[in-house]
Amino acid sequence: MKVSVQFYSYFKDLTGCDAVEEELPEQSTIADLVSRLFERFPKLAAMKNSMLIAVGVDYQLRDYTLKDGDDVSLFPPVQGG
Amino acid sequence: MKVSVQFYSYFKDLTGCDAVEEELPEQSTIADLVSRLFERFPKLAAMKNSMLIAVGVDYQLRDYTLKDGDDVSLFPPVQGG
Amino acid sequence: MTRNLTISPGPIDEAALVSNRKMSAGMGAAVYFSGVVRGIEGEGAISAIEYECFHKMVERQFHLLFDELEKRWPIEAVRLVHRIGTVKVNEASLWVEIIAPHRGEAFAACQWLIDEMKRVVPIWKKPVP
Amino acid sequence: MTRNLTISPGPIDEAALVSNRKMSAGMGAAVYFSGVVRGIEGEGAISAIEYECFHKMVERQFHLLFDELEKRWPIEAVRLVHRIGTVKVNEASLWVEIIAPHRGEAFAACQWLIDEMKRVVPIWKKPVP
Repeated sequence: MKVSVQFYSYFKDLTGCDAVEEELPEQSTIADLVSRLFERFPKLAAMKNSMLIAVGVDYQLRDYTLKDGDDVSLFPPVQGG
Repeated sequence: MKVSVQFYSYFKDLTGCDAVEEELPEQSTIADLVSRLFERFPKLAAMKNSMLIAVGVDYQLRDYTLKDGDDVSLFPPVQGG
Repeated sequence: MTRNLTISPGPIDEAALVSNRKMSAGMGAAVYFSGVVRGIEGEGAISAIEYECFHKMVERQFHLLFDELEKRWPIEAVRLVHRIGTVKVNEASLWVEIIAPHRGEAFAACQWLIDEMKRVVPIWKKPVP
Repeated sequence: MTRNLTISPGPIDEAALVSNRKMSAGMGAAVYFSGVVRGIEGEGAISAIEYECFHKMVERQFHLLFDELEKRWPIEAVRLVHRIGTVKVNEASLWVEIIAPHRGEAFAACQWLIDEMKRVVPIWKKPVP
Protein backbone atom coordinates (compact mmCIF):
# COMPACT_ATOMS: atom_id res chain seq x y z
CA MET A 1 0.00 0.00 0.00
CA LYS A 2 1.00 3.58 -0.46
CA VAL A 3 0.84 6.47 2.05
CA SER A 4 1.78 10.09 1.58
CA VAL A 5 3.89 11.85 4.16
CA GLN A 6 3.93 15.60 4.74
CA PHE A 7 6.65 17.45 6.70
CA TYR A 8 6.15 20.75 8.51
CA SER A 9 8.37 23.45 10.02
CA TYR A 10 12.08 22.56 10.17
CA PHE A 11 11.35 18.92 9.38
CA LYS A 12 11.26 20.19 5.80
CA ASP A 13 14.86 21.40 6.18
CA LEU A 14 15.94 18.10 7.75
CA THR A 15 14.48 16.03 4.90
CA GLY A 16 15.04 18.55 2.13
CA CYS A 17 11.43 18.18 0.93
CA ASP A 18 7.81 19.04 1.81
CA ALA A 19 6.29 15.62 1.15
CA VAL A 20 7.14 12.08 0.04
CA GLU A 21 5.31 8.86 -0.75
CA GLU A 22 6.14 5.53 0.89
CA GLU A 23 5.26 2.03 -0.28
CA LEU A 24 4.62 -0.20 2.75
CA PRO A 25 3.43 -3.78 3.41
CA GLU A 26 -0.25 -4.13 4.42
CA GLN A 27 -0.86 -3.75 8.19
CA SER A 28 2.15 -1.48 8.64
CA THR A 29 2.01 0.83 11.64
CA ILE A 30 3.18 4.38 12.10
CA ALA A 31 6.25 2.92 13.87
CA ASP A 32 7.07 0.96 10.69
CA LEU A 33 6.66 4.06 8.55
CA VAL A 34 8.87 6.12 10.85
CA SER A 35 11.67 3.49 10.76
CA ARG A 36 11.56 3.58 6.99
CA LEU A 37 11.72 7.38 6.98
CA PHE A 38 14.68 7.41 9.38
CA GLU A 39 16.62 5.24 6.93
CA ARG A 40 15.72 7.50 4.07
CA PHE A 41 16.32 10.77 6.02
CA PRO A 42 18.98 10.12 8.70
CA LYS A 43 18.78 13.71 10.02
CA LEU A 44 15.14 13.12 10.95
CA ALA A 45 16.12 10.28 13.33
CA ALA A 46 17.62 12.80 15.76
CA MET A 47 14.11 14.22 16.28
CA LYS A 48 12.72 10.82 17.24
CA ASN A 49 11.67 11.87 20.73
CA SER A 50 10.13 15.21 19.85
CA MET A 51 8.14 14.31 16.78
CA LEU A 52 4.36 14.68 16.55
CA ILE A 53 2.46 12.52 14.10
CA ALA A 54 -1.01 12.95 12.64
CA VAL A 55 -3.05 10.92 10.19
CA GLY A 56 -5.41 13.26 8.41
CA VAL A 57 -6.14 15.99 11.01
CA ASP A 58 -5.89 13.83 14.15
CA TYR A 59 -2.92 12.87 16.26
CA GLN A 60 -2.14 9.15 16.30
CA LEU A 61 0.17 6.94 18.34
CA ARG A 62 3.03 4.83 16.97
CA ASP A 63 0.98 1.61 17.04
CA TYR A 64 -1.69 3.02 14.70
CA THR A 65 -2.24 0.73 11.69
CA LEU A 66 -2.00 2.60 8.42
CA LYS A 67 -4.34 2.15 5.45
CA ASP A 68 -3.65 2.63 1.76
CA GLY A 69 -3.92 6.31 0.85
CA ASP A 70 -3.46 7.68 4.37
CA ASP A 71 -2.11 11.22 4.69
CA VAL A 72 0.49 11.22 7.42
CA SER A 73 2.02 14.42 8.80
CA LEU A 74 5.25 14.65 10.79
CA PHE A 75 6.20 17.78 12.65
CA PRO A 76 8.14 19.15 15.63
CA PRO A 77 6.48 20.45 18.83
CA VAL A 78 3.97 23.19 18.07
CA GLN A 79 4.56 26.85 18.97
CA GLY A 80 1.43 28.86 18.34
CA GLY A 81 0.56 32.16 20.02
CA MET B 1 -12.25 67.59 70.11
CA LYS B 2 -14.47 67.34 67.11
CA VAL B 3 -14.45 64.81 64.26
CA SER B 4 -16.67 64.61 61.24
CA VAL B 5 -18.22 61.32 60.23
CA GLN B 6 -19.33 60.43 56.70
CA PHE B 7 -21.64 57.52 55.83
CA TYR B 8 -21.70 55.69 52.52
CA SER B 9 -24.04 53.29 50.73
CA TYR B 10 -26.92 51.93 52.85
CA PHE B 11 -25.31 53.25 56.03
CA LYS B 12 -26.92 56.54 54.97
CA ASP B 13 -30.33 54.84 55.08
CA LEU B 14 -29.59 53.29 58.48
CA THR B 15 -28.61 56.63 60.00
CA GLY B 16 -30.92 58.83 57.93
CA CYS B 17 -28.07 61.17 57.06
CA ASP B 18 -24.91 61.55 54.97
CA ALA B 19 -22.67 62.98 57.64
CA VAL B 20 -22.56 64.04 61.29
CA GLU B 21 -20.15 65.69 63.69
CA GLU B 22 -19.15 64.16 67.01
CA GLU B 23 -17.59 65.86 70.03
CA LEU B 24 -15.20 63.45 71.79
CA PRO B 25 -12.70 63.56 74.67
CA GLU B 26 -9.03 63.91 73.68
CA GLN B 27 -7.28 60.56 72.94
CA SER B 28 -10.53 58.92 71.90
CA THR B 29 -10.13 55.93 69.56
CA ILE B 30 -12.21 54.80 66.65
CA ALA B 31 -13.77 52.22 69.01
CA ASP B 32 -14.94 55.08 71.27
CA LEU B 33 -16.40 56.95 68.30
CA VAL B 34 -18.19 53.85 67.05
CA SER B 35 -19.79 53.21 70.52
CA ARG B 36 -21.04 56.78 70.54
CA LEU B 37 -22.47 56.38 67.03
CA PHE B 38 -24.23 53.12 67.95
CA GLU B 39 -26.05 54.95 70.77
CA ARG B 40 -27.04 57.73 68.42
CA PHE B 41 -28.00 55.41 65.52
CA PRO B 42 -29.15 52.05 66.96
CA LYS B 43 -29.72 50.57 63.47
CA LEU B 44 -26.04 51.01 62.70
CA ALA B 45 -25.09 48.71 65.61
CA ALA B 46 -26.40 45.69 63.69
CA MET B 47 -23.66 46.29 61.11
CA LYS B 48 -20.93 46.16 63.75
CA ASN B 49 -19.15 43.15 62.24
CA SER B 50 -19.30 44.21 58.65
CA MET B 51 -18.31 47.86 58.90
CA LEU B 52 -15.24 49.32 57.23
CA ILE B 53 -13.69 52.45 58.69
CA ALA B 54 -11.34 54.97 57.14
CA VAL B 55 -9.72 58.16 58.42
CA GLY B 56 -9.11 60.43 55.47
CA VAL B 57 -8.48 58.02 52.58
CA ASP B 58 -6.87 55.18 54.54
CA TYR B 59 -8.36 52.26 56.41
CA GLN B 60 -7.76 52.28 60.16
CA LEU B 61 -8.28 49.75 62.92
CA ARG B 62 -10.52 50.22 65.96
CA ASP B 63 -7.59 51.17 68.26
CA TYR B 64 -6.58 54.16 66.09
CA THR B 65 -6.37 57.36 68.16
CA LEU B 66 -8.38 60.18 66.62
CA LYS B 67 -7.24 63.78 66.32
CA ASP B 68 -9.30 66.96 66.27
CA GLY B 69 -10.65 67.58 62.79
CA ASP B 70 -10.29 64.01 61.54
CA ASP B 71 -12.57 62.96 58.69
CA VAL B 72 -13.88 59.51 59.49
CA SER B 73 -15.83 57.41 56.99
CA LEU B 74 -18.03 54.42 57.82
CA PHE B 75 -19.28 52.05 55.16
CA PRO B 76 -20.40 48.49 54.43
CA PRO B 77 -18.27 45.94 52.53
CA VAL B 78 -17.29 47.30 49.15
CA GLN B 79 -18.73 45.94 45.89
CA GLY B 80 -16.89 47.41 42.94
CA GLY B 81 -16.67 45.85 39.50
CA MET C 1 4.99 50.93 35.45
CA THR C 2 2.66 53.43 33.83
CA ARG C 3 -0.76 53.78 35.45
CA ASN C 4 -3.94 55.13 34.11
CA LEU C 5 -7.00 55.35 36.33
CA THR C 6 -10.38 56.74 35.28
CA ILE C 7 -13.38 56.94 37.59
CA SER C 8 -16.18 58.48 35.60
CA PRO C 9 -19.89 58.33 34.82
CA GLY C 10 -19.33 58.18 31.06
CA PRO C 11 -19.64 54.96 29.03
CA ILE C 12 -16.43 52.96 28.62
CA ASP C 13 -15.26 53.09 25.00
CA GLU C 14 -13.41 49.80 24.95
CA ALA C 15 -12.56 49.92 21.25
CA ALA C 16 -10.92 53.34 21.65
CA LEU C 17 -9.03 52.18 24.73
CA VAL C 18 -7.72 49.10 22.93
CA SER C 19 -6.70 51.25 19.96
CA ASN C 20 -4.64 53.45 22.27
CA ARG C 21 -2.63 50.57 23.67
CA LYS C 22 1.06 51.30 24.20
CA MET C 23 3.51 48.42 24.44
CA SER C 24 7.29 48.44 24.21
CA ALA C 25 9.13 45.82 22.10
CA GLY C 26 9.86 43.63 25.15
CA MET C 27 6.18 43.09 25.94
CA GLY C 28 4.34 40.05 24.61
CA ALA C 29 1.02 39.95 26.48
CA ALA C 30 -2.00 42.20 26.94
CA VAL C 31 -4.83 40.91 29.11
CA TYR C 32 -8.19 42.68 29.29
CA PHE C 33 -11.14 42.27 31.57
CA SER C 34 -14.55 43.83 30.93
CA GLY C 35 -17.05 43.55 33.76
CA VAL C 36 -20.54 43.93 32.37
CA VAL C 37 -23.81 44.56 34.28
CA ARG C 38 -25.93 41.41 34.24
CA GLY C 39 -29.72 41.41 33.96
CA ILE C 40 -30.16 39.33 37.11
CA GLU C 41 -28.97 40.45 40.54
CA GLY C 42 -29.79 38.25 43.53
CA GLU C 43 -33.32 37.02 42.93
CA GLY C 44 -34.83 39.31 40.33
CA ALA C 45 -34.35 40.96 36.99
CA ILE C 46 -32.83 44.43 37.01
CA SER C 47 -32.44 47.16 34.41
CA ALA C 48 -29.26 48.78 35.70
CA ILE C 49 -26.88 49.13 38.62
CA GLU C 50 -26.23 52.38 40.38
CA TYR C 51 -22.61 52.73 41.49
CA GLU C 52 -21.70 55.05 44.35
CA CYS C 53 -18.14 55.73 45.42
CA PHE C 54 -15.95 57.62 47.88
CA HIS C 55 -13.97 59.18 45.07
CA LYS C 56 -10.79 60.38 46.77
CA MET C 57 -10.44 57.14 48.68
CA VAL C 58 -11.07 55.12 45.49
CA GLU C 59 -8.09 56.83 43.88
CA ARG C 60 -5.91 56.32 46.95
CA GLN C 61 -6.79 52.63 47.28
CA PHE C 62 -6.28 51.91 43.59
CA HIS C 63 -2.85 53.51 43.72
CA LEU C 64 -1.92 51.41 46.75
CA LEU C 65 -2.96 48.34 44.75
CA PHE C 66 -0.93 49.52 41.74
CA ASP C 67 2.11 49.94 44.05
CA GLU C 68 1.71 46.34 45.16
CA LEU C 69 1.10 45.12 41.59
CA GLU C 70 4.37 46.70 40.54
CA LYS C 71 6.23 44.93 43.34
CA ARG C 72 4.77 41.53 42.55
CA TRP C 73 4.95 41.30 38.76
CA PRO C 74 7.02 42.84 35.93
CA ILE C 75 4.07 44.80 34.56
CA GLU C 76 4.78 47.58 32.05
CA ALA C 77 1.39 49.27 32.22
CA VAL C 78 -1.98 49.10 33.89
CA ARG C 79 -5.08 50.97 32.77
CA LEU C 80 -8.31 50.76 34.73
CA VAL C 81 -11.67 52.42 34.15
CA HIS C 82 -14.59 52.16 36.58
CA ARG C 83 -17.91 53.77 35.82
CA ILE C 84 -19.95 55.34 38.57
CA GLY C 85 -23.59 56.40 38.50
CA THR C 86 -26.13 54.37 36.55
CA VAL C 87 -24.81 51.59 34.33
CA LYS C 88 -27.42 49.76 32.26
CA VAL C 89 -27.60 46.01 31.80
CA ASN C 90 -25.14 44.81 29.12
CA GLU C 91 -22.90 47.85 29.56
CA ALA C 92 -19.41 47.62 31.05
CA SER C 93 -18.88 49.00 34.55
CA LEU C 94 -15.23 47.97 34.78
CA TRP C 95 -12.41 47.69 32.25
CA VAL C 96 -8.86 46.61 33.06
CA GLU C 97 -5.76 46.29 30.90
CA ILE C 98 -2.47 44.70 31.99
CA ILE C 99 0.63 44.77 29.76
CA ALA C 100 3.44 42.35 30.63
CA PRO C 101 6.27 40.42 28.98
CA HIS C 102 4.42 37.06 29.23
CA ARG C 103 0.86 35.90 29.61
CA GLY C 104 1.34 34.14 32.95
CA GLU C 105 2.12 37.30 34.85
CA ALA C 106 -0.45 39.35 32.92
CA PHE C 107 -3.29 36.96 33.82
CA ALA C 108 -2.14 36.63 37.43
CA ALA C 109 -1.85 40.40 37.90
CA CYS C 110 -5.21 41.13 36.30
CA GLN C 111 -7.05 38.62 38.47
CA TRP C 112 -5.26 39.74 41.61
CA LEU C 113 -6.09 43.39 40.92
CA ILE C 114 -9.80 42.71 40.47
CA ASP C 115 -9.97 40.46 43.55
CA GLU C 116 -8.25 43.10 45.69
CA MET C 117 -10.39 45.89 44.26
CA LYS C 118 -13.47 44.03 45.44
CA ARG C 119 -11.97 43.88 48.92
CA VAL C 120 -10.74 47.43 49.48
CA VAL C 121 -11.85 49.98 46.90
CA PRO C 122 -14.84 51.93 48.26
CA ILE C 123 -17.43 51.49 45.54
CA TRP C 124 -20.93 50.21 46.24
CA LYS C 125 -23.74 49.10 44.02
CA LYS C 126 -27.50 49.27 44.21
CA PRO C 127 -29.67 47.35 41.72
CA VAL C 128 -32.18 49.42 39.75
CA PRO C 129 -35.39 47.39 39.12
CA MET D 1 -21.53 28.09 23.02
CA THR D 2 -20.91 30.16 19.91
CA ARG D 3 -17.49 29.77 18.31
CA ASN D 4 -15.63 31.97 15.98
CA LEU D 5 -12.26 30.92 14.63
CA THR D 6 -10.16 32.92 12.19
CA ILE D 7 -6.78 31.75 10.86
CA SER D 8 -5.59 34.44 8.50
CA PRO D 9 -2.57 36.42 7.36
CA GLY D 10 -4.35 39.78 7.82
CA PRO D 11 -3.67 42.10 10.78
CA ILE D 12 -5.95 41.57 13.82
CA ASP D 13 -8.28 44.55 14.21
CA GLU D 14 -8.79 44.27 17.94
CA ALA D 15 -10.88 47.43 18.24
CA ALA D 16 -13.34 46.18 15.61
CA LEU D 17 -13.51 42.76 17.25
CA VAL D 18 -14.25 44.30 20.66
CA SER D 19 -16.91 46.53 19.10
CA ASN D 20 -18.63 43.44 17.70
CA ARG D 21 -18.92 41.73 21.06
CA LYS D 22 -22.19 39.91 21.65
CA MET D 23 -23.26 39.13 25.20
CA SER D 24 -26.65 38.04 26.51
CA ALA D 25 -28.08 39.63 29.67
CA GLY D 26 -26.91 36.75 31.87
CA MET D 27 -23.24 37.31 31.07
CA GLY D 28 -21.05 39.46 33.31
CA ALA D 29 -17.48 38.87 32.18
CA ALA D 30 -15.46 39.25 29.00
CA VAL D 31 -11.78 38.30 29.13
CA TYR D 32 -9.40 39.10 26.28
CA PHE D 33 -5.88 38.03 25.54
CA SER D 34 -3.66 39.63 22.92
CA GLY D 35 -0.40 37.87 22.21
CA VAL D 36 2.03 40.32 20.67
CA VAL D 37 5.33 39.59 18.88
CA ARG D 38 8.26 40.64 21.07
CA GLY D 39 11.45 42.21 19.76
CA ILE D 40 13.66 39.59 21.43
CA GLU D 41 13.46 35.87 20.69
CA GLY D 42 15.97 33.56 22.37
CA GLU D 43 19.26 35.47 22.31
CA GLY D 44 18.87 38.19 19.71
CA ALA D 45 16.73 40.98 18.44
CA ILE D 46 14.23 40.11 15.72
CA SER D 47 12.03 42.15 13.40
CA ALA D 48 9.16 39.70 12.96
CA ILE D 49 7.99 36.13 13.37
CA GLU D 50 6.94 33.96 10.46
CA TYR D 51 4.05 31.65 11.40
CA GLU D 52 3.50 28.44 9.45
CA CYS D 53 0.53 26.17 10.02
CA PHE D 54 -1.16 22.94 8.94
CA HIS D 55 -4.40 24.74 8.27
CA LYS D 56 -6.99 21.95 8.20
CA MET D 57 -5.52 20.36 11.30
CA VAL D 58 -5.40 23.75 13.08
CA GLU D 59 -9.15 24.07 12.59
CA ARG D 60 -9.80 20.50 13.73
CA GLN D 61 -7.65 20.84 16.85
CA PHE D 62 -9.15 24.21 17.83
CA HIS D 63 -12.65 22.76 17.55
CA LEU D 64 -11.67 19.79 19.73
CA LEU D 65 -10.43 22.32 22.31
CA PHE D 66 -13.66 24.32 22.02
CA ASP D 67 -15.63 21.10 22.63
CA GLU D 68 -13.66 20.53 25.80
CA LEU D 69 -13.97 24.20 26.86
CA GLU D 70 -17.73 23.92 26.58
CA LYS D 71 -17.78 20.82 28.80
CA ARG D 72 -15.61 22.39 31.49
CA TRP D 73 -17.03 25.90 31.91
CA PRO D 74 -20.35 27.72 31.26
CA ILE D 75 -18.92 29.79 28.44
CA GLU D 76 -21.38 31.64 26.18
CA ALA D 77 -18.95 32.49 23.40
CA VAL D 78 -15.37 32.08 22.31
CA ARG D 79 -13.70 34.02 19.52
CA LEU D 80 -10.13 33.29 18.51
CA VAL D 81 -7.97 34.83 15.81
CA HIS D 82 -4.47 33.58 14.94
CA ARG D 83 -2.39 35.25 12.28
CA ILE D 84 -0.18 33.22 10.00
CA GLY D 85 2.60 34.43 7.72
CA THR D 86 4.83 37.32 8.80
CA VAL D 87 3.84 39.22 11.94
CA LYS D 88 6.00 42.20 12.80
CA VAL D 89 7.28 43.06 16.27
CA ASN D 90 4.62 44.85 18.33
CA GLU D 91 1.76 43.38 16.27
CA ALA D 92 -0.67 40.81 17.67
CA SER D 93 -0.36 37.23 16.43
CA LEU D 94 -3.13 35.88 18.68
CA TRP D 95 -6.39 37.31 20.02
CA VAL D 96 -8.82 35.45 22.25
CA GLU D 97 -12.18 36.44 23.71
CA ILE D 98 -14.11 34.45 26.32
CA ILE D 99 -17.62 35.47 27.42
CA ALA D 100 -18.94 33.93 30.65
CA PRO D 101 -21.32 34.70 33.51
CA HIS D 102 -18.49 35.42 35.98
CA ARG D 103 -14.86 36.37 35.78
CA GLY D 104 -13.49 33.26 37.51
CA GLU D 105 -14.58 30.91 34.76
CA ALA D 106 -13.73 33.40 32.00
CA PHE D 107 -10.12 33.75 33.21
CA ALA D 108 -9.73 30.00 33.80
CA ALA D 109 -11.11 29.11 30.37
CA CYS D 110 -8.99 31.69 28.56
CA GLN D 111 -5.77 30.53 30.19
CA TRP D 112 -6.59 26.86 29.65
CA LEU D 113 -7.36 27.44 25.98
CA ILE D 114 -4.04 29.20 25.32
CA ASP D 115 -2.05 26.58 27.25
CA GLU D 116 -3.69 23.74 25.32
CA MET D 117 -3.30 25.54 22.01
CA LYS D 118 0.44 25.69 22.61
CA ARG D 119 0.42 21.93 23.16
CA VAL D 120 -1.67 20.62 20.26
CA VAL D 121 -2.48 23.18 17.56
CA PRO D 122 -0.06 22.72 14.64
CA ILE D 123 1.39 26.21 14.24
CA TRP D 124 5.12 26.86 14.19
CA LYS D 125 7.16 30.00 14.29
CA LYS D 126 10.46 31.10 12.82
CA PRO D 127 12.12 34.34 13.94
CA VAL D 128 12.92 36.85 11.19
CA PRO D 129 16.18 38.72 11.99
